[in-house]
Amino acid sequence: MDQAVVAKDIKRSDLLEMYYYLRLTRSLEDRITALYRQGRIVGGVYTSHGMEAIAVGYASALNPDDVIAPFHRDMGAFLVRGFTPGEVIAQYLGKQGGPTKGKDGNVHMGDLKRGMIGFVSHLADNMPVAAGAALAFKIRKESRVAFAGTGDGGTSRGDFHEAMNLASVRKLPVVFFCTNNQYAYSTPLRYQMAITDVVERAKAYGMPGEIVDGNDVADVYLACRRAIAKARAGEGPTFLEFKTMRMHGHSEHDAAKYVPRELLNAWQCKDPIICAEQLLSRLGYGDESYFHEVLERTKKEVDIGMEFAEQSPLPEGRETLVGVFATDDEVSP
Amino acid sequence: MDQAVVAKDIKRSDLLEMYYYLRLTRSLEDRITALYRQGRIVGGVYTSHGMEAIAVGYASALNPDDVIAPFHRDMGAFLVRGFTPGEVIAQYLGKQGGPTKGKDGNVHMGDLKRGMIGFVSHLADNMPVAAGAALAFKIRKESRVAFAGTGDGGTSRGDFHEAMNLASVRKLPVVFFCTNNQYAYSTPLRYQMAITDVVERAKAYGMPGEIVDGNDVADVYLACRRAIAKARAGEGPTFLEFKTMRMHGHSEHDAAKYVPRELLNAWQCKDPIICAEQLLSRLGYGDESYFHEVLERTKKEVDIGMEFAEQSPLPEGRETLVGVFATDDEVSP
Amino acid sequence: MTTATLAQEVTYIDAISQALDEEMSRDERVFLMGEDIGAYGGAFKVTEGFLKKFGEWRVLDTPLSESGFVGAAIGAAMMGLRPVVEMQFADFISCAFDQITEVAAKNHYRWGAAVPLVIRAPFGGGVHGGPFHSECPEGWFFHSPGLKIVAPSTPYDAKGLLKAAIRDPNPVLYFEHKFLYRRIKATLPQEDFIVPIGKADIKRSGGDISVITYGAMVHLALEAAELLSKEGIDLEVVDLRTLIPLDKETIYASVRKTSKVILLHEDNKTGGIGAEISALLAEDCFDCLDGPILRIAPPDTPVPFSTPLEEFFLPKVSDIVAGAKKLAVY
Amino acid sequence: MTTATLAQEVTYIDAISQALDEEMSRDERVFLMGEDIGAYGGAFKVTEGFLKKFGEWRVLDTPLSESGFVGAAIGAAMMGLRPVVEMQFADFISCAFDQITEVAAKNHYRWGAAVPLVIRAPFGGGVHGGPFHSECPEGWFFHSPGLKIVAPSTPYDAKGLLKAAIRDPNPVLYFEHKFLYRRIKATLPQEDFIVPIGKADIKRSGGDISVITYGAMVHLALEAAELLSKEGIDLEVVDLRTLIPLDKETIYASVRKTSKVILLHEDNKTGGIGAEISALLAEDCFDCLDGPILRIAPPDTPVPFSTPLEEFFLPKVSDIVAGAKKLAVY
Ligand SMILES: Cc1ncc(C[n+]2csc(CCOP(=O)(O)OP(=O)(O)O)c2C)c(N)n1
Ligand SMILES: Cc1ncc(C[n+]2csc(CCOP(=O)(O)OP(=O)(O)O)c2C)c(N)n1
Ligand SMILES: [Mg+2]
Ligand SMILES: [Mg+2]
Repeated sequence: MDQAVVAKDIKRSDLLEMYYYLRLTRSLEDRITALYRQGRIVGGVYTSHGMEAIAVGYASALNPDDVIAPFHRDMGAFLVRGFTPGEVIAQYLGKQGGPTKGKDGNVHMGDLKRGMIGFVSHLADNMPVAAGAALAFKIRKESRVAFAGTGDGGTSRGDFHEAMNLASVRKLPVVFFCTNNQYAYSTPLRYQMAITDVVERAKAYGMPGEIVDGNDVADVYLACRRAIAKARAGEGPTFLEFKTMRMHGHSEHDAAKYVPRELLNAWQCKDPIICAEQLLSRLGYGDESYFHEVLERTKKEVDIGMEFAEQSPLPEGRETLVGVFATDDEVSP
Repeated sequence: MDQAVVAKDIKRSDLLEMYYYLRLTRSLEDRITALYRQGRIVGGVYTSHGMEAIAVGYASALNPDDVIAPFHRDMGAFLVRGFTPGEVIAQYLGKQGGPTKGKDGNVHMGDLKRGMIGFVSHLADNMPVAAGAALAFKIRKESRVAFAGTGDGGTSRGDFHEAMNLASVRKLPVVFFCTNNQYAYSTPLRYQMAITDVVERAKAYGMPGEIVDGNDVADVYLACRRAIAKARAGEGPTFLEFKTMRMHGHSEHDAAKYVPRELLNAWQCKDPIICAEQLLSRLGYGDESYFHEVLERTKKEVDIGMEFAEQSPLPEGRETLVGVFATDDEVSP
Repeated sequence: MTTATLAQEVTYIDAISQALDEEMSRDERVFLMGEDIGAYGGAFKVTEGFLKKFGEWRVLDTPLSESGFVGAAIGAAMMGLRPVVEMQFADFISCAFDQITEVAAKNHYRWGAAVPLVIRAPFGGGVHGGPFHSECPEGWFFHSPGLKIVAPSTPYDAKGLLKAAIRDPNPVLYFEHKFLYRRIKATLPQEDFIVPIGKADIKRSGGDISVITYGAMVHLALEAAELLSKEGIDLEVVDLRTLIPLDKETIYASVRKTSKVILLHEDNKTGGIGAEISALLAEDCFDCLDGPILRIAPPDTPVPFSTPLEEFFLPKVSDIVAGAKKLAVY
Repeated sequence: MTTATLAQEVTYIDAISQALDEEMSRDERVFLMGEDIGAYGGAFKVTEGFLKKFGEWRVLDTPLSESGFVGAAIGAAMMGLRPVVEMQFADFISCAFDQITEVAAKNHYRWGAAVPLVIRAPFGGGVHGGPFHSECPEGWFFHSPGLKIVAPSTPYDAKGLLKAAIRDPNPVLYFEHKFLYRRIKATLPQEDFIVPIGKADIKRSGGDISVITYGAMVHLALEAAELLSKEGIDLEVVDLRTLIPLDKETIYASVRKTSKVILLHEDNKTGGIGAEISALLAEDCFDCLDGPILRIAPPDTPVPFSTPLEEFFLPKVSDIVAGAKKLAVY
């Protein structure tokens, strides 16, 4: 991203905060990966490694009362929205201290109070849901926006289509995105769709679309800010394609031998944290020692989180029976 | 359609045959509508009135061993494929002589031996099915094509998306179409999609698309022939948008007050039978007396069909229990 | 129009319209979504006039995409609105199955988000609709914890249950029987009322055999009861009204009284709610049963189109009479 | 590799791979579709090496679109091929629900088109998968006439039933329990064999109580039977193997012998196959029942993630022991 543009359009403090969240995401997910390798996390671990800029960027571009239906690699969005590393690790460990209190695992967490819609495994299912949140804003004439997305694979599902179409017909205040990381599990893009830019999909809905460098947090942030502003102004939805690369396996059990090494190498130097540090250096907002300090700080926060999670008790078995139905007082105002 | 092109590209006998099928469709559906008004047909009657050129045109462009998954207004395709007026009326009356022997009603009939896949109410459900038929042809290296479509409304469904995408990724020998008749039941196009040409939808799949004058049987026929030839040559699927207008209500019970009269009037003079007659006259292939003769002939055929259907018995109640499962000998070779 | 509740007879379908109208007038969070519900007033005209009265943002015509608009309703519900979605026919609910079972049903359990959503589904046969316009899809949903399921048989219950469904903080599937739409009438109370979800209703009290049923079959059971009363067999007709959660108390009380049970439904026999109730009785009321538990339900086939087939398919008064006589001598 | 059937012990998952391999070698109409089944060999590696052996047109990686590829499989089946579709997890079958219930299940009844299709669905809990990777969705499908449903518990049945499913002219849902994948082994016959669809199997013969079950629960029942035999209670373990069509003959014969029944499944209690079997027994075997029909099944909740919750959720050997003791003294 052109540094002059960044200097003009992004507040220094905002950019530094984004850098912090990139680091926090990485530190937290590295810890989660380590826990997985130790056999302490059961079930799948899907990380955003190498793609952290997307969730950090878009979540930073939103207002606090906007609503996010995150994709399964959007840890950064949870952190920006105030989920603590402790909560997150507790979630992965199935502890009571996690947002779902052990009912669900890993990134399947949500909290309406913090504007986070819980992820549903069935990919793209939350896209119509986000359109509906936006519909509620429109009906109530609120100045709020919904933000939701899926992967390149997820765009092949019918719910993607139905959500895009519905949102566009009613000009709903929603921004949709696709994290195009070249693979869906082992399936390369060419077996997923007969186009090379996912953004082409937006044309079917008369929806404006934009390709964004998903590894550049500043680019993500600015593109999101534009799309969000449009949505808030009543100009309808936008579709953003974040180009990036999945640097780990599909989940941490997957060695991803099906990904050519050269491809990974090529993307390695585009690591979003490195990119962000280069940008901050060029802008004179930070230097090596500052970066180191942030790294240490986030590691420390993860350590504290780890302690919290360790101390958090496992739920009692009979908690299983609780919560199938909601009570009147639990409905959103 | 330019008459020189027609003269060059369409055999006279083929064009005359298409005219005959247009007439037969109209005569048959007029009779069915009359039966409905008399209360003799229970359930919905969805006609192709004013849209006959589409099914007649595409069915005529296909080879006999190609497979059709018709849309719910494609009576002409059944006729071209050899369904007799008698069978069709028997179907509408729930008689044993109908292709489903009373198990299902109206246009919900099919017969694999004649390459007709039975329509499923759930719109667009048969689009992936047709893609799968095409996949079978591709796997077996057969020189066959599948042809399938839905309405403007039907294109909003997820199955439309999943079928288009799958077919395009695997370059399957299938041609998809949309009969864009401006309305889905009472819902006008602008509440269905934020685009004015349904063909835009094809871009999402990197699939070539074409707008076709759905009221001009020659245009339909030639466009289909091109798309079918491409598919047969291994060049993958095409999407055809047939522009037309639903001239009756959604079904015969619907007075369609929500459609502006002027719109209907404007389309009235584009009636596909009138257009075909004009074309035939210009080409010197037919004149008023010929047209009259064909009209009378088709009416006669419908009369004969009516007699057949009247004489066909209703199924016995206990036939209900027959046919839930297939037996080994019923599987396609 | 909020005073549509005049003390005059209303049909079952009117009762549904009234409930929607009154709830929309009472609570501005309530809004409607579905195909052709706006200018057209819905395939069955339930929402005729609503567009004019409530405007296009509370009576939303949607694209033809059941999964999309059910998903959207879930999202709006989570934001605090009270969407009521119309399936044009219950049969098309299969297209929204994933959103209903995986998103709506599980959100609260998984992460605490209430989804106060109603899905209206005109269901059932007897209208010559054939396999795709006659289905009873309720059986698919018993099995998805997190959903409530109701199916009224009278105008009173239709109105009261729909209001209760709209006020419920959970996803409620509301199965309205389209055969009953214009065939039954009743005078409804002028004042606001609900029929609580989870409460069955004894539509006819009797001492010999409990016929447990719901929807259009309630009326068949009542007819059969009249016929049988002349032969000295006294049926109790239990109208479930709510399928999930089942009112075990009322069911068990009835069975304890009569000791004999017929489970009657229009849904296919295998895996219908009759199976579940039979199993509950065999578990919890075994000692008070004086005979086999009969199920009267259609065979395991799609709903056929042709009249003689559909007649064969649907349970008949004579089936109930025959079943009751068999049980009576047990 | 067609001779993968060496007389050595194979796991349940190997048995599945063998069945696919042998059927694909035997019949060139058989082909596979699913997500990541090609180069990757499938999420559980069932089709490892298949791409190389059979080529990319018989081992088709699909886009992420369950409805689309199930629909496509239906179309290919109608053209005379024998598609075997893999759901990456059974849970995602909800996305293809409409195609399965409205298209595959009804085509033959409606207009006579056979749909010889197999859908493999790795299902069940005990693997810490949480609500979306542990589901038992079979209960949704009992209720859709036109489908067959099988769920093997052993390598022998896994192989034999998959072969039978592939050769069947109808849509068959094949639920393979992922907890069993690598946990149980058996030596299989060298020669080609099938396990007929529609035949239950007495996995342990006993005189006191019939435990009717399927899938992973079979092994729990057998464990419980060992424990109880020491206390003089003799369980008969009936492995359904096929859920639709049910083998009433074998079930009834067992119940006539023992007069006491436990229905055991991992699927949610309400609306599970246990309900249906209980209802059948209460209808057809009422006179030979000597006690209530017990159901042992998880509560009506999604499958929770955290270990203590999932343990609480799943049926345990001790539940069976307790149930059997209760029934024994009845
Ligand atoms: C409907 C559905 N089918 C299958 C899966 C299993 N699955 C989980 S993630 C995944 C790949 C997703 O690819 P993509 O959308 O590109 O996201 P990525 O993981 O690459 O970030 C698959 C197939 C699923 N979650 N949902
Ligand atoms: C999934 C689904 N939802 C709803 C319906 C009810 N329905 C039948 S036809 C129709 C309108 C179809 O519009 P379009 O696709 O444009 O075809 P047209 O009837 O205009 O030719 C609707 C809503 C259906 N058949 N399938
Ligand atoms: Mg991806
Ligand atoms: Mg239309």
